[in-house]
Amino acid sequence: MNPTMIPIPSAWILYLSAVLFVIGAIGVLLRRNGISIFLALELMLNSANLAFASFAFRFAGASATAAHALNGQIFIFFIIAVAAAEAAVGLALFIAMYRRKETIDVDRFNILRW
Amino acid sequence: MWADAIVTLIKLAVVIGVLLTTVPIMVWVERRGSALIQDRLGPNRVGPWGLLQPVVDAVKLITKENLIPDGVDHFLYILAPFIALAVALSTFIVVPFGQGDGLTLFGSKIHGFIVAPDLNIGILYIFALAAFGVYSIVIAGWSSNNKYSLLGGIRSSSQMISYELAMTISVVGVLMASSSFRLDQVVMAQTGTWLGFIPKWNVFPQIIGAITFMVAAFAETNRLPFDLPEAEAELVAGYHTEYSSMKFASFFMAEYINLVTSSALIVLLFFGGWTLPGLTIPHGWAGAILSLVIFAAKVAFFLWFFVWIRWTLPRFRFDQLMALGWKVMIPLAVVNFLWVGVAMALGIL
Amino acid sequence: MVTYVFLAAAALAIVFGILAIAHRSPIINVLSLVVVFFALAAIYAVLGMDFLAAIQLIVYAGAVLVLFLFVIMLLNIRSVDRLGSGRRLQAILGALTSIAIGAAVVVAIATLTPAQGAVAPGSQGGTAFPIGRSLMTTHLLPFELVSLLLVAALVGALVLARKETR
Amino acid sequence: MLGSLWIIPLLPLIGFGLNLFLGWRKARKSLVTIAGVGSVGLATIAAYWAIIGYLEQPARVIVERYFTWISAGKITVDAAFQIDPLTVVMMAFVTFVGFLIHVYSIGYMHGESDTAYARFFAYMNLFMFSMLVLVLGSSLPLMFVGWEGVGLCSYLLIGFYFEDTYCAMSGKKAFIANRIGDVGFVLGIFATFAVFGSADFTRFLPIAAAHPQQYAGWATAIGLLLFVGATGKSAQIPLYVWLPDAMAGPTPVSALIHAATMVTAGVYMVVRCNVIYRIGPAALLVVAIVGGLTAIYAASIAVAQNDIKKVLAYSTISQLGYMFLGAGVGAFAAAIFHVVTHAFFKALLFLGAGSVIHACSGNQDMRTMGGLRKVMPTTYWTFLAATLAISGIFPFAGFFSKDEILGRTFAAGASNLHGFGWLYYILWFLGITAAFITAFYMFRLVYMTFHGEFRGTEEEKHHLHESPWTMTLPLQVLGVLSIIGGFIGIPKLMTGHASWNLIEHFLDPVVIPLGTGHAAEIAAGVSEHSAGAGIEWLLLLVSLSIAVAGILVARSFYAGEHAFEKPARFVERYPLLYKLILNKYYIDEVYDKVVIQPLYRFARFCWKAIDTIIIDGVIVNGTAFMTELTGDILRFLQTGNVRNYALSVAMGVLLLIVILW
Repeated sequence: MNPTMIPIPSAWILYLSAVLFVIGAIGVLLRRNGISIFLALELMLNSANLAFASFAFRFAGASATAAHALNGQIFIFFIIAVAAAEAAVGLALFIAMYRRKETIDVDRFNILRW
Repeated sequence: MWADAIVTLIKLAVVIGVLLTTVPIMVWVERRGSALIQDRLGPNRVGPWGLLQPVVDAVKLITKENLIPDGVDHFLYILAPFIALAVALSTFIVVPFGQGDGLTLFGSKIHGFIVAPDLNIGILYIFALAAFGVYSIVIAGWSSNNKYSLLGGIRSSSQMISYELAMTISVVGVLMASSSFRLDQVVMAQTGTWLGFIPKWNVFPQIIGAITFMVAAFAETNRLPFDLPEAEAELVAGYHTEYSSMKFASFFMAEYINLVTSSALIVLLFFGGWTLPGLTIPHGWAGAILSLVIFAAKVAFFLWFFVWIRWTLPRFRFDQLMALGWKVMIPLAVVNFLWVGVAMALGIL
Repeated sequence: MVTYVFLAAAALAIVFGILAIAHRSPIINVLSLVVVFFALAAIYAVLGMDFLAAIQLIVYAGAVLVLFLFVIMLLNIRSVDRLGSGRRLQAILGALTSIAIGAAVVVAIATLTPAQGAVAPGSQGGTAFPIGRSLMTTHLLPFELVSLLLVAALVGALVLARKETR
Repeated sequence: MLGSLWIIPLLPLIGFGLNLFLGWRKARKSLVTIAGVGSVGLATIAAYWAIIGYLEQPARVIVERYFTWISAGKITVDAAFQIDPLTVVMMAFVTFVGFLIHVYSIGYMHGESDTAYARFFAYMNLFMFSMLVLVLGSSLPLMFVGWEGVGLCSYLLIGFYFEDTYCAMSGKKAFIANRIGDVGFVLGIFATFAVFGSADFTRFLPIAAAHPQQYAGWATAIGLLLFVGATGKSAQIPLYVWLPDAMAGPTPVSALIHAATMVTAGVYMVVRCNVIYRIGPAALLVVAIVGGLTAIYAASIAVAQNDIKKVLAYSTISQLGYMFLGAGVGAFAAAIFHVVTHAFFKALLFLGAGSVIHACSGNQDMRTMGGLRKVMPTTYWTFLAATLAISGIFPFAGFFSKDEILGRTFAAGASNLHGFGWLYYILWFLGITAAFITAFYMFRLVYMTFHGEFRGTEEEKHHLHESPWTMTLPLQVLGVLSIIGGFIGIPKLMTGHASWNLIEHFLDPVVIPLGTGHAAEIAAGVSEHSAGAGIEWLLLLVSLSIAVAGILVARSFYAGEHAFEKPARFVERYPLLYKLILNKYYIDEVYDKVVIQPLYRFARFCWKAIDTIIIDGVIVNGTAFMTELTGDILRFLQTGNVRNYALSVAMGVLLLIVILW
């Protein structure tokens, strides 16, 4: 029962996830608006999911570790759940921030400084 | 490999053709039905009993001036209706409308009367696309730069999200019974009868699940009594206030196609699809056509049922609507879900 | 043929990814992110992880981003700053660092031995069944913990976003 | 009593406990006397009982082990007492003289308050306990316990009148000087453990004796280290300065501790470890040289002292010099013999001086005394007997023991011991001149206090009286002992029978014969070989005539009608020399300048330079300053801008990747 092979080389998927990660990181570091930062963050999370998927996909190919191929998918499942929870709390936070300062421009919240 | 492609294309063409033709029929049925319920005549000028009225409406809408109000977020404004139509159409590829496995057309096997035969996440696909439906409404509301449409958009999306939850949980009971996402498997699980005369449809053991699913279906398609967002009295026309001509038409069509899909789902999940008690569908083309006819009859009944309900029940207030959704529908769905679990564990089901 | 699907989806994801972080209007950002998630779901499906694709669409595209849309509409953010505006140095440094990280990861990937992937065995009838079983057996604890986490997030969100009634 | 030697030291310890309790409860003097003197009396009886038991077969070593006191790795030290000829001799005179002095101090200390009286006897009992432990102890550490105990008691008793700052200071001085010596002693103990693996006399001495060459080098080192302790305890050249000031304590204390027992501990230690000193000849030589020099040096100072107790203190130092000289030339039996005889007449001299001071109501300056012969006949006659003994006049004890030592020194010179014959001749010459000076200053003392007219105030004159019987009885007993004490060590020369020289014969087993190799001859050469009968007779006559000459010179200086003219003229002719001797060669001042001041300066330097500047300044305040500085610098990192933090996080991740990879 050898698994049905799929002709996509797994390395390409990893490259895609790396690119997505970079785009997400640039989004997080360069945007000033809280919500856009959050969006970019979701993108980074998804790139991580993709990386997991690619490794699950790779291992599914190698018969030795085929049994654990599912673990990769299950982990993505949990990441999605966590991301959802995080988004909920984050957005609630932004609403509270907005209520306080009428803006969610991150640079305006700098009371923490010296 | 090419044969499959052609077969799928033919199926696709058939499905879209059927759907698009049912829309004017439904419009007509709607108008005549509402007239019948409200004891008035309804359209009868154009064509016999007003049959051509929908065609005339269509022509009217298409020829109207494609008006785009200024201050509107141009790109989104145009995008919204297309999303609605695309989502509505593409949900149907998973719906099997007849028992057609083993049939061959021009020498190549058509894998049953279903557009995407072995997509084994069937119902999940439908829920995914249902989720996308929300986007069209939200964007429409947002981009038409109008307070009423914005409010309408937000209200309808929150309504759809809460009822989507209820719908999903109620369906889980059915999936447990048929232990597969694929709708044709669900139908297969409902063949045969108990004690000779009661057909093994899911509706009888899971009556609560069936009711919650139907109510949720009403909410999903924004049909009365849940059509608060585009209620004329309340928010002018809800999210598609600013839309006119072809854009409005596509919203209108999307709504009716969703209606057809929902009723098809109700039939498939709870009323045994194309099975009738005591009747075994013979193989081959004759059996296929027979199953198609039975399935169509049931769907037609439920289409009428939607129209019938629309013109009898009064509209919910928004907070009642949300309260019903969260505090009644979801608990009921969970109860049904538990009941099915226990029943299966005890071997009743 | 499958690789073409993958390449198309990848291109789609990258283009809309850039759009998702660059565009000034948050709505466009969210929508382009929806398209990215759609593309990712397509990739998962191609890789044989159909249940995951469905979940990705339902949960991510269907629920999380709708939430984002909600908040954007609630806060009525018409348009937002340009990418990298304000604190010039910070922007440049940020871009450089992320690109450097990306480069490092890419180099690391390059060292990986190329291997041919495959559909997870035993998932011929769809990956839903095996995932469901393992969730309920081997991965029961994380499953319960995640449920706990979600409840906590729910309560948290409520408390934070509630209007100060007192 | 042989089976349980531990009773002997235990009795004075119980006495000490009782007295403390009585002192605390402010009990009557009579109770304290019973407890104090009674316990020492019982101890003496127990000691003599053990001695008699032992004498059935003398010349054997009995070791009684009670419990393991220290066990650390390979090293184990048992609490064990040992009895052998040397212990017998020491125990005999320590307990007997101690008891007599306790009886004497009943009368002497009568004037004190009840609590002080009790405190005095408590300390005296504690001293007896420590001395007995020192003598009975069968290993160096146990002996060290006694060693420290006696040091402590000497401090407590010297500083008995602690209200008077001078007494307190001299107590402290005595203790510190002893401690300095003890450092050497402790190092010696450690060295013994290191080299021999055990410090029990019955173990490490035989090992050393068995192969002398192998341990020669180490033995010299250990010998010298232990001798440093001895100089501290027995007041020899470098560390003797505390003894003259120790006279600040009550006189019975000076008699017991600073004449008879404690100061002889050093000599006992050297004789006990004679094997170590014999296989390490250099150490023995040092002992002899230090002994000789101290004898002549202390005697020269005693000549010019006017305080009666100071004279006796310096005379004790000089007599101890003799004992170490005797031990130094290998005549261990002679050294112990002199220890015993010295204990008798020196205790008597001190007690006599005590009753004189008692009579002159506390005045110690001889210049204001005189003519006490008529008033205190018993004190005078016993004092005279002791003076004759110390000067070495024929029938008295001093003659035999001192002459024995001088004889042996001369014999060592003759037999060119260790190749340093000429050195021993010089030491013998020093010994003889010291004997002459001893005779001179002793009779100077007698004439100034007992002969001539009373030079004190009228009021003192009325007060003069003979001491009560409790004081004079011990004087008489010690007087008899000073006279007949010499005969226990009568040389073969006079009697023709070696066996009659009891003490010589008795102490032979202590001097373990050495193993093979050249060391054996040295030992043999020293003990038997003497310079032939003729020379011995000559030596006897020489020392006797020297003593008589000393007495005559003293008489001409200090007795008769024109007494005190000659000394006055001497002072005019050599004022410088006189002042030098009077002020004890300014040794205290020299020590002060050479040792104490630099020490203070170094301490102040440590305090000012190291402590304040380096420790406080650099380390403590320095770190505080550094933290504050870095705090200030780092403060600017916290810009408060969320995106900065995000950036730094990203950079961190990058760094991490680079590093991990």
